[in-house]
Amino acid sequence: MRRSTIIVMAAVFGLFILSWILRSTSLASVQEHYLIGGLKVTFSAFLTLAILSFLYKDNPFYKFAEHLFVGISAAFWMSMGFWTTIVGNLIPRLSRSLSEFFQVPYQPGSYNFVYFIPVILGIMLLMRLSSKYGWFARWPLAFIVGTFAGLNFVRYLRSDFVEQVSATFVPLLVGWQGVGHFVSNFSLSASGQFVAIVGNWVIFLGVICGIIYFFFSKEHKGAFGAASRVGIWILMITFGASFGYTVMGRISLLVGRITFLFRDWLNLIS
Amino acid sequence: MLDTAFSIPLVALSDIGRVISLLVIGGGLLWILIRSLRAKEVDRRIVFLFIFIAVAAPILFPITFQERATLIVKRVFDKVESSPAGSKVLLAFDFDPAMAPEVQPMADAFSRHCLEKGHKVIFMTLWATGQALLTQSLERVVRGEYPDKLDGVDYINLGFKAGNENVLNIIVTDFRMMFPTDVNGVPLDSTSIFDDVKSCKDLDLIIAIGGGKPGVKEWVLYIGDRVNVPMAAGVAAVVAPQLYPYYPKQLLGLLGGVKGAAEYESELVKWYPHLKERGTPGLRMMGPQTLAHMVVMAFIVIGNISYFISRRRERIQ
Amino acid sequence: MPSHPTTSRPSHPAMLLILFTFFLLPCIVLAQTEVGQTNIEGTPIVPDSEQIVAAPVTSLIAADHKYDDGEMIELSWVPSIDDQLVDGKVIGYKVYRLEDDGEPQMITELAPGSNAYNDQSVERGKLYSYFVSALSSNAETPSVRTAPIEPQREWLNYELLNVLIMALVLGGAVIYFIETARRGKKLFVRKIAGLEAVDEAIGRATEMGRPILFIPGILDMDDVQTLAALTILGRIARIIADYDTKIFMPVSRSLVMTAGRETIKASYQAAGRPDAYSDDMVTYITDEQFGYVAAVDGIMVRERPATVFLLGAFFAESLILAETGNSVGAIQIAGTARPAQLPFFIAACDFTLIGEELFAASAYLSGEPKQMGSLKGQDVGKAIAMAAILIGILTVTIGDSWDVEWIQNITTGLTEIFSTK
Amino acid sequence: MKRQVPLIITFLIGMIMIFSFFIPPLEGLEQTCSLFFDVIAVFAFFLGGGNLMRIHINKLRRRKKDWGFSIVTLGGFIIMLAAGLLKIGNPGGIAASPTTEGALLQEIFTYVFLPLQSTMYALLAFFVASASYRAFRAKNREATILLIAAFVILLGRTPFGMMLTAWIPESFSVLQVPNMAIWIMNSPNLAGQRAIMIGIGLGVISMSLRLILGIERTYLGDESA
Repeated sequence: MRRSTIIVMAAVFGLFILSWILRSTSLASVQEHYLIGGLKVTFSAFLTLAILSFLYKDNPFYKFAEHLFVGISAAFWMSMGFWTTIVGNLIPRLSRSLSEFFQVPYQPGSYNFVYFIPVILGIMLLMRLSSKYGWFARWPLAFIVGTFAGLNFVRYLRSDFVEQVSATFVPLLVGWQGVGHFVSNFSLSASGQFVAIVGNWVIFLGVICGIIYFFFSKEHKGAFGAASRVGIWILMITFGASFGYTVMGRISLLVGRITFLFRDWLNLIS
Repeated sequence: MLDTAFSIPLVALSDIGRVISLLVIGGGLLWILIRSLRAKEVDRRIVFLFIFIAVAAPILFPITFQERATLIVKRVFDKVESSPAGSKVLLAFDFDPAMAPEVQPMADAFSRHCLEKGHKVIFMTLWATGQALLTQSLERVVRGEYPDKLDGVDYINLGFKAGNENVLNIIVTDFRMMFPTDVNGVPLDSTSIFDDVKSCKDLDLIIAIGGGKPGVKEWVLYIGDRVNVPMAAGVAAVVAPQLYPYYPKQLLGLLGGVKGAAEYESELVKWYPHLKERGTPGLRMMGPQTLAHMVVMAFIVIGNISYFISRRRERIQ
Repeated sequence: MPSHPTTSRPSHPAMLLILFTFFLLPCIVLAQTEVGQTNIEGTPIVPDSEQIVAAPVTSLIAADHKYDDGEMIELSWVPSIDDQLVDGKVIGYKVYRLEDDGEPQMITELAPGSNAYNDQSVERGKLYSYFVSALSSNAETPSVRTAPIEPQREWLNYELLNVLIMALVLGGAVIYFIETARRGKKLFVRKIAGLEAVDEAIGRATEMGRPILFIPGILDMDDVQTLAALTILGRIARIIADYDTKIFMPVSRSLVMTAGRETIKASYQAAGRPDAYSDDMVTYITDEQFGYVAAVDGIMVRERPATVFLLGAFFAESLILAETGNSVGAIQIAGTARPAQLPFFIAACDFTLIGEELFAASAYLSGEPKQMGSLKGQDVGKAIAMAAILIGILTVTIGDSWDVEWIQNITTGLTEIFSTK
Repeated sequence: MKRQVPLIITFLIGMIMIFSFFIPPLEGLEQTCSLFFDVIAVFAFFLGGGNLMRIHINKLRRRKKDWGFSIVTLGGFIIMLAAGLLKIGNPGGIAASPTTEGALLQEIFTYVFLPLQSTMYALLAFFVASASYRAFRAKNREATILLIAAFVILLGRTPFGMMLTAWIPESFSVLQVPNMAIWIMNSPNLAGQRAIMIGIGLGVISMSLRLILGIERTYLGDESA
């Protein structure tokens, strides 16, 4: 390790220990375990800053945070899955004594033996860890793919195809009251006929041209090509709108983090 | 509580702070613009720094704006408001800590509104990381602010189950098959809130709060379209545009991002003024949001200016 | 269920078939299902004179819930005339049930103003009859009893018949064109911009001697986008094996790791270079979205790939990955069917497969008949959608503006076919 | 055995799932399959944990680059796993929810997991800005359209949009920026989203069908294995 690296590391650690001491003293009047309380907040702040430091460039602090994150998150998912599904849903159906051990209400049933099937499939999945019997893992894989292919087939058909088609049946003339009325009111309110009618025309043409853009088996030229070009424009408006709409959400995440640093760690705001 | 003698210089201080930060941001942008006019790109780290300042400054020196509920938000509010007391409302907390700053304000507003109205609330989540958040927010909002509401009677926490949309696929016909007990191991049969609730069909309103997958889309696909129960949603801004096709037929209303939350909060404090003291995080967040928005827009403009200038130079050469 | 008048004249025989099956069959089925009507013999209990007596509920009907496995009976009634908000005598209702003519048992208590209840605690093969009591502060007035009714099991959910028919039509079209293509008929697929660049992008990595990074999204094997990404991976890995470039694929699901290894291994074998394959090419990181992103970002800045493929289901990480990839100077080819992330890919990557293009890409790359055929089948679906939208919009417009009844009927019919609630 | 059985399983399960959607008596079967899947999904988490251990132990053993950090990963993994599976420090004992306040799992979640995850997510705010500066340029007609739409929505979501165009009379209110933003969301955005949705829907449908019928089988690897 280079000397400058060691100096930087030492300085950072020094600062965080200082922050720990300061934070603990300020917590001393409120908390019993103020030393631990101070350490927890300081460590959180350290991790927050370690990730943010990646914006400058890759560094050992980021690497530390990254590797810690990977380890902790994998274990978190395992623990939650074990307690909620294995203990919560499987054991009550399989064994009375285990149910008593884990203190979950046993659910007797004459067909409960079928719940051994997922256990067997699950164990086959774990065989993937062995290189010799790894191919057993294809069975549960096939089960999962089959389940979701089936589920998705009907649900997408219904909600994203069938329902969307009928939702597009919009009138191209909304309560037509003559040209004078049409061109005199450009408001977004219910009385603004122009906006409503143009909006529906845009929906009509937009959906049709958009679908034409996704037509793969016909060459996009001539009138078809023109429609497909309009389609991509509509898609671009959609993407632009999505982007604009999203920026705000992304900013709020940073607001959350900075608020944590200023309030919980540095005590700058209340 | 601050003394009046103290608060005057503090107000002045935050005013000065606001002015200084605006000057820093404005001046900096001008500097970047001038650099761009000379066809020099700025390093992305400088862009990062600007966003940081634009967000941090209004947090230190708060700026607030007024909000008014738009129709798509108002419809959700009106539905909760007009349902008779005792209606069974399901609140799905399908988000993780990362998304929480954006959608937690909505979740809090929905919880408060439902409890104020005397609805019976069922909490659940499809995200493993959501359960820990759900625990925290029940502790804070439900047990902290409404201590007289009873677990199992006025509200219940079903917690998390693994399986994503599969969980929905089961509770659409039977809650107890998926959730034999609530999160604390209490059998559903022994709770009065589940007395005449067998499946999602028996609910009066479903509000899904989310932003990822599984999220609101899965709720619409697996529950909303299958049962005749009105459904509303609060989502992270990023997914709101793609949920618009579901409104108003499949979703009665939609809160998109912090702005949606701020609009809902403004409506909520208008009807229930005492909720104002409990905090309006959505409204408060609009300050930093607005400033950061302006910076992002400025960057788009500057980026394009520098693009056109460099293109013209190329053409001349 | 509104019956469909005969005034509409669908021109296509398929349409006629759809209309027939969808409207006529349910009517027949509806006519057959039994409804337990109010039994006139029921006599109300005569109460004491001091008691506050509320009038009983009337028109109590018990009916089998349609299209289920015999799990529910629906009760509906007209509330008591004394059930009013102000000065109403009724404080609630009790629902009683008699199982196989046994003793009445209260099954639920409802608030004033209620006029319906779904009994879901019934079993097939038993007869149930019901009565509802109006409660006043100190008395109960039962209604007449319904005739016994048995919950029915239905074998087909006719409410979803239109979806079933659509499934058959679309499925049939896909299978038909796959068969056509297999028999050797050449099918056309339009150019997909992003894919033209695949060869070049791989070539670039080879020239620069830097690795290729393949990110298959963050969802599991249960998402079709992941499967589409793996199919494309199969083609890409084949080219990579030929070029002898390094490929690296960090994944966030262990099943995807399994499948990814199988896929790449198969491609290397097909290219005749099984020795060049190693399991290290595909690594599992963590199931946690941002833990995965943190690690992949780290990999990007440390390995500095020349080419990055971001194909599959992406969420918030899309822009984090794409911007980091851009900052290390990689050529990036992205594709997802998540509309929310497309703008970021379009902005930050060099080429983007938009939505369905991701699914079409594997067909385009492979040129296999089965894939081409299914693309053609999908286009049939699009044609159906477009035709329906066109007719629907025209008839809605004409029907609304000029009040032509038979045109309005076409609209209603079409809406029925394309809606499920 | 290695290839045929998986294909048969996919076909059978897929068909059950499709038909149970239309045939009420099969609903129970569909739900049992769903529950099976949930259990298998948990085993997949375990497989993930196993793989993680294997990869990092390998790295340690072979002293690969940055092997020291593998200790961090393994340490974090083992501590969290113990905290979670043994419910260490859970005030409610074995019956309580694993995320009860005060449990070690919940503590690590709040003070380690949460800051890491939310900060990683918050990086997006920075990348949105750098992408706006670098990538949102009017290079061609498509990019220009995207840019304009994004700009109008951005402006419409801030109070400045209102301030700038408040002078526009009510009868032209669609030209006020916030209203323009709403109109874009409700009309062209909706149209585009719907077109994408229908396309993807069909893509999913045909892909699912190919999987169920065993036409698509890349995910199983190729014939030879």
